[in-house]
Amino acid sequence: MNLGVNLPRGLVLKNPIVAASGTFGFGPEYSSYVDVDALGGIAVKGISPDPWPGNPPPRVWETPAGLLNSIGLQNPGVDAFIQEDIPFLNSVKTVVIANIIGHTVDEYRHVAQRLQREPRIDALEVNISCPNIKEGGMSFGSDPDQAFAVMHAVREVTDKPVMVKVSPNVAEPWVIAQSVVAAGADMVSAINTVIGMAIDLKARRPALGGVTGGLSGPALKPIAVRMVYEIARRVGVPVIGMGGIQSAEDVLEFLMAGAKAVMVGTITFQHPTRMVEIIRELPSVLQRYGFASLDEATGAALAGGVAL
Amino acid sequence: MNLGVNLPRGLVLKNPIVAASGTFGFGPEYSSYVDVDALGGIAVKGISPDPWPGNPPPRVWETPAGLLNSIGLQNPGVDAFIQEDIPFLNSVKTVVIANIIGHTVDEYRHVAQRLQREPRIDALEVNISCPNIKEGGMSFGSDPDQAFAVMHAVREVTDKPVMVKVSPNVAEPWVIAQSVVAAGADMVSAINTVIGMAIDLKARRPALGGVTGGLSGPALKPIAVRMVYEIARRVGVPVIGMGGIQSAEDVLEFLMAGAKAVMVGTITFQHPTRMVEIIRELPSVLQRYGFASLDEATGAALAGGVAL
Amino acid sequence: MNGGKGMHCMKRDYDVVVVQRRVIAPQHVELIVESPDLASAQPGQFAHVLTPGMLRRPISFSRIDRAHGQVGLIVQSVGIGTEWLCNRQAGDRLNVLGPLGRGFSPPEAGQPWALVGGGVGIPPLYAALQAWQNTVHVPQVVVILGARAAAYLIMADDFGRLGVEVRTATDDGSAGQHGTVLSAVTEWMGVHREGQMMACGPTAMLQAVYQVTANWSGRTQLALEQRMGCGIGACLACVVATRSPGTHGSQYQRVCTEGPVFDREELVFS
Amino acid sequence: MNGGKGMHCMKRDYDVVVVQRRVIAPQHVELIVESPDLASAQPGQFAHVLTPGMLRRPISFSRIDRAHGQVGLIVQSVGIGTEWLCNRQAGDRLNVLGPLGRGFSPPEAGQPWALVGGGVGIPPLYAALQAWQNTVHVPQVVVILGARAAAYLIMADDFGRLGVEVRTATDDGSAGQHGTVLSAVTEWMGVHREGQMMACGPTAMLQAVYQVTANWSGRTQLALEQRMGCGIGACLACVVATRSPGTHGSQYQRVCTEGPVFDREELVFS
Ligand SMILES: Cc1cc2nc3c(=O)[nH]c(=O)nc-3n(C[C@H](O)[C@H](O)[C@H](O)COP(=O)(O)OP(=O)(O)OC[C@H]3O[C@@H](n4cnc5c(N)ncnc54)[C@H](O)[C@@H]3O)c2cc1C
Ligand SMILES: Cc1cc2nc3c(=O)[nH]c(=O)nc-3n(C[C@H](O)[C@H](O)[C@H](O)COP(=O)(O)OP(=O)(O)OC[C@H]3O[C@@H](n4cnc5c(N)ncnc54)[C@H](O)[C@@H]3O)c2cc1C
Ligand SMILES: Cc1cc2nc3c(=O)[nH]c(=O)nc-3n(C[C@H](O)[C@H](O)[C@H](O)COP(=O)(O)O)c2cc1C
Ligand SMILES: Cc1cc2nc3c(=O)[nH]c(=O)nc-3n(C[C@H](O)[C@H](O)[C@H](O)COP(=O)(O)O)c2cc1C
Ligand code: FES
Ligand code: FES
Repeated sequence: MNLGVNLPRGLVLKNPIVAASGTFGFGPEYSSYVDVDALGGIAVKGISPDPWPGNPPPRVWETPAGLLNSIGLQNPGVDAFIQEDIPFLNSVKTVVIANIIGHTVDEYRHVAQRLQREPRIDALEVNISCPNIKEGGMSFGSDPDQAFAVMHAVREVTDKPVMVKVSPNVAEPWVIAQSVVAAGADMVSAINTVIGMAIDLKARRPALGGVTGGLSGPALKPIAVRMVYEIARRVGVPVIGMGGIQSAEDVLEFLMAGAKAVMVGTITFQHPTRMVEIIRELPSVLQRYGFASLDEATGAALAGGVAL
Repeated sequence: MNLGVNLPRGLVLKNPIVAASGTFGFGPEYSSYVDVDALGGIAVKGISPDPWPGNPPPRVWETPAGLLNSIGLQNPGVDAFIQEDIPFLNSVKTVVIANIIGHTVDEYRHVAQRLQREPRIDALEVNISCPNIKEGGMSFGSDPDQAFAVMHAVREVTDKPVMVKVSPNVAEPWVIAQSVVAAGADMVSAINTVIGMAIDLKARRPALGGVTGGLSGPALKPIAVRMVYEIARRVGVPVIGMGGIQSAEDVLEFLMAGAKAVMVGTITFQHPTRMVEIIRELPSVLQRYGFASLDEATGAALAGGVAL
Repeated sequence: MNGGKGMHCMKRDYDVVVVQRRVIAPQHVELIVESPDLASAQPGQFAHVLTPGMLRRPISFSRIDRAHGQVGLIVQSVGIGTEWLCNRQAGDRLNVLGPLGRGFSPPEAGQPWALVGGGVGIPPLYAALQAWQNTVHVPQVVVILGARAAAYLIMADDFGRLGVEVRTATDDGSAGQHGTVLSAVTEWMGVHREGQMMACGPTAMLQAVYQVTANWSGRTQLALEQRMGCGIGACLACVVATRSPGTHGSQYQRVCTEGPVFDREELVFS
Repeated sequence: MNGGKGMHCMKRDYDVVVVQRRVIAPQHVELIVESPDLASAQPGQFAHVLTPGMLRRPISFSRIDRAHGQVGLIVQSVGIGTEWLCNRQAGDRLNVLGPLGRGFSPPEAGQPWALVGGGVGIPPLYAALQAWQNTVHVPQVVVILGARAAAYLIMADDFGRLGVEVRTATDDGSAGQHGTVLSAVTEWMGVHREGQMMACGPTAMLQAVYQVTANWSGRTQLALEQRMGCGIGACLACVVATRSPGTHGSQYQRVCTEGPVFDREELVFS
């Protein structure tokens, strides 16, 4: 079965399984554990104009079937990324997606502009969950106009394929998705983590150094599937789904809810080779449920009597 | 250890464990499995002015550490409730909380008014997750003004203690909480289920008859703890926390995040007697973590260096 | 505990011991468990069994041996819960709620009786025949069993040993009639204009039985499956559309409480 | 697979077999596992072990027997993952990543050497002594062990059998000095103005060692604990504040990659 996925602006994934941003470092870390070239692509950790320090530890905490993290988007900044990480990425034979972050519209524009000149970067993923420091710290992803402004600025400086990653921490993420598509986004990726919190009973304080954190992992899956479903039937662009994927069946669930491809994050910490196993199993799982191709599966649960 | 909880308008729970609405029927169903009188209270299923039919089955689906439901607030209406269910509830020796629902502000007012005359109903829990049919189907719980209007109408017709149950499906549930407190709510209960979805791969359609459903159970806990934390430090009234509680440790986590009492739902389906076991274990768990009383535990993780 | 409230005779979830395990077909295991409580069940009732999933799993009784305080549970492995159940061994414990629900009404004396079962819907029919064969006098009994293939025609031998007529049908023709139970059912109804039918099996089979019995003047009881939450009537998860209103104000009734067995006239089945 | 990229010698997660299990203290179990790969570890490195939780659990090596291809893992049961590990039996398999991280730098010849351990920080020090006692000539070795109570002074006998001086301290005074390891450490530093220290134990103990060694002119290596995600450097979960920048643009370094062993001068420890 052909697992290739054709996406806008000539972006082609050899299969629909992409490593999710922030869970796969900048590429080299897992490269001795996983055949990176076998993946559909990798999304590297969020990149800002200047280095970001990230949050104080502890930065992870387990919850039932889930993981809270408060990494705080620690990263070395776009210049160090280009100098230190692109050389390794040049040796990787799959799609590389740069996840970009900023505290102002100009910061997003700056990172996109710097990466526009890097042929190794095949696509951009605009992470709009960052706080807007000019507008009182509310995230860019929680206001359709601000999300539009970010995507608009990015579109001005790049002709690479761009996806915007929407946050589930708003009432109607599809409104944000529609807004960034209007601003020129080629794709939407969904979802980022849901804000959560845990208490360290022994320490009598929040379990994470950042107090609250982002929930990922299987616990998130039903929330993510619903968001993908709501977004996919409203935007006319491909949706890259993610949230709690552990198996080829989970991938199929996202496809049937409307995704063209998926990203896989937290489960990689438990099983570094799980993504590769999923790729191997995907054709037979598709067949088992009666699908002859990825395209047949995409959106299959939207059709047939489901009112829009 | 005294487990009693004093709440506004003279409402006293003998312990902080209350059965969550919709998971404990109207009282009699579980009464041969659990010593209902041992509970801090029970919140009965949502009650509307007229009978609501609920959603087509299937109505439940399991997800990792979670449960999706699309019961659709099936209920016999307030008149049948008063006639058929209050007689049994009269035999129960604990607090009874009526969960009230409506499609318009007037419907909420109507149910509150009818129940005002029922001495057996010790408190009301206003469920504002219902769609407002006059305003295009958006839930009352997603707009601070509409939430205010509902609580205001209820307050006009009842002097019973009233809590409003906030929905997590908005960007800032604490804004809704602040709004209903301004409208006269005595307490806030948090949270209701998070909207989610699953696909039945074999059937190639959404797993629930209602297409999307509400996620409950342990998967939800970190989201719920965070909401309780955010609300408790912003409203001056007691918060009743819930979402995924399975153990006395989980109860303590909610208390430390700012709750005065909790509700327990989904786990009862697995273990009908779990609530009673939690009540039995709670004193020793509090002691193990160094708390001499419930009040000491409430909000303990908010103090000490956690920036507001 | 609930002193003074006579209605409160406390039940609760409890542990039962598996005393025997046997593989009866590919992916099908029968567990014999010791429990006088469960053995007080009516045929068609079920146990709500704790597994590692979020919710319990409803399983009917394949045999009810009141004398020895034992029941049988036949489990087909179709997902995480039933797979776990199929791996239980003699000596293991199961935590159960039950017996739950409303089972079959006993057959009426003097009326011919057909038991129509498919897949894991077969076991409760065996329990029914076992319970009433010698206590209710019926002039004629036929058991009509359907399955994918010969290997899945579970309990056919057990029925045989009770000395009743057994007709079988398989989707692939590997045993009995090629096709579904429907033709045997239609044929039997043609011969017996009056009579009583008890059917249990996959929803598609029950819908077909519902259709073909529309103009039949006998009584048809159908034992349904539905996804369940609590299993005891509290959550309203397990409903099925019915003609007369159930409790809780709708045309829905609860499979766990008013069911799993319904008279066909009660149901709105499409 | 990655033909042409010489850097890609593929590691992966793999299964190892538990060949021995012994309870060494209340809630403390030592598992001996067979694995030439793990037995290539440096003292202070760790294995990232799969358990039923969401994440793997980092566990240090208590002994590294390169000759027989075996390592020891001493696990204290403190939560779901370690409880599960403590229940493994001989014959069971564990899935591991590793050996991971940067272990202790070998002691320098000619310098007195103190190994300071608390609780489950003791095992990697034993591995260190075992590895270097006979290969590096140091004029004096002392092992300083602390625990809640006598029963938790794990491996004291093992150290004894290596013929080195062992000083102990317990919080409740049930063995050795009443109190913490601190007074023995201070005393030793008083005698040895130069020298080398390796410390591993609870964060509070390491912070105290960090403080008291502030003006000492010897070298102090501290093996830290931090909550981990990936264990291999990708997620930036496991950081600790350091003086010099790590990778990824901050004053944080990764315990799983740049650590778990850090020179005290590297750390900003409060
Ligand atoms: C009254 C009643 C009696 C039953 N008797 C038997 C029996 O004797 N033997 C037997 O093998 N099976 C029986 N079933 C079906 C059995 O309950 C399901 O096969 C089982 O719950 C599937 O669980 P799972 O974890 O293996 O599958 P999964 O698909 O992993 O289960 C996921 C969820 O769906 C529910 N579910 C899945 N399939 C069904 C179904 N067909 N009916 C109801 N809920 C379902 C599960 O309970 C669980 O909550 C009965 C069902 C009902 C309602
Ligand atoms: C480099 C390193 C080496 C270690 N060596 C040993 C050893 O040899 N023997 C031993 O018994 N323990 C050791 N630990 C501590 C051990 O990893 C934790 O006790 C264990 O992860 C707790 O898991 P749990 O599921 O039992 O506890 P839970 O509290 O249920 O764990 C919840 C989460 O917190 C993490 N966590 C909890 N406590 C710690 C901790 N102290 N350090 C890091 N993560 C933690 C867990 O990994 C898990 O992700 C080491 C830790 C590190 C970082
Ligand atoms: C440790 C960690 C770090 C993450 N960092 C980023 C990030 O830098 N940028 C981003 O867009 N998403 C980030 N995410 C979110 C993931 O890319 C993904 O959206 C989310 O984890 C859900 O997928 P999963 O359940 O498969 O992990 C991070 C997630 C985790 C667990
Ligand atoms: C089957 C089911 C039905 C529910 N019905 C109601 C309801 O009628 N009114 C309401 O306010 N909440 C309802 N809820 C939400 C619960 O009261 C509770 O807020 C939620 O389930 C989270 O708690 P839990 O994780 O302990 O179940 C329902 C939940 C479930 C699982
Ligand atoms: S399963 Fe809860 S009412 Fe039937
Ligand atoms: S645990 Fe992921 S970087 Fe250290």
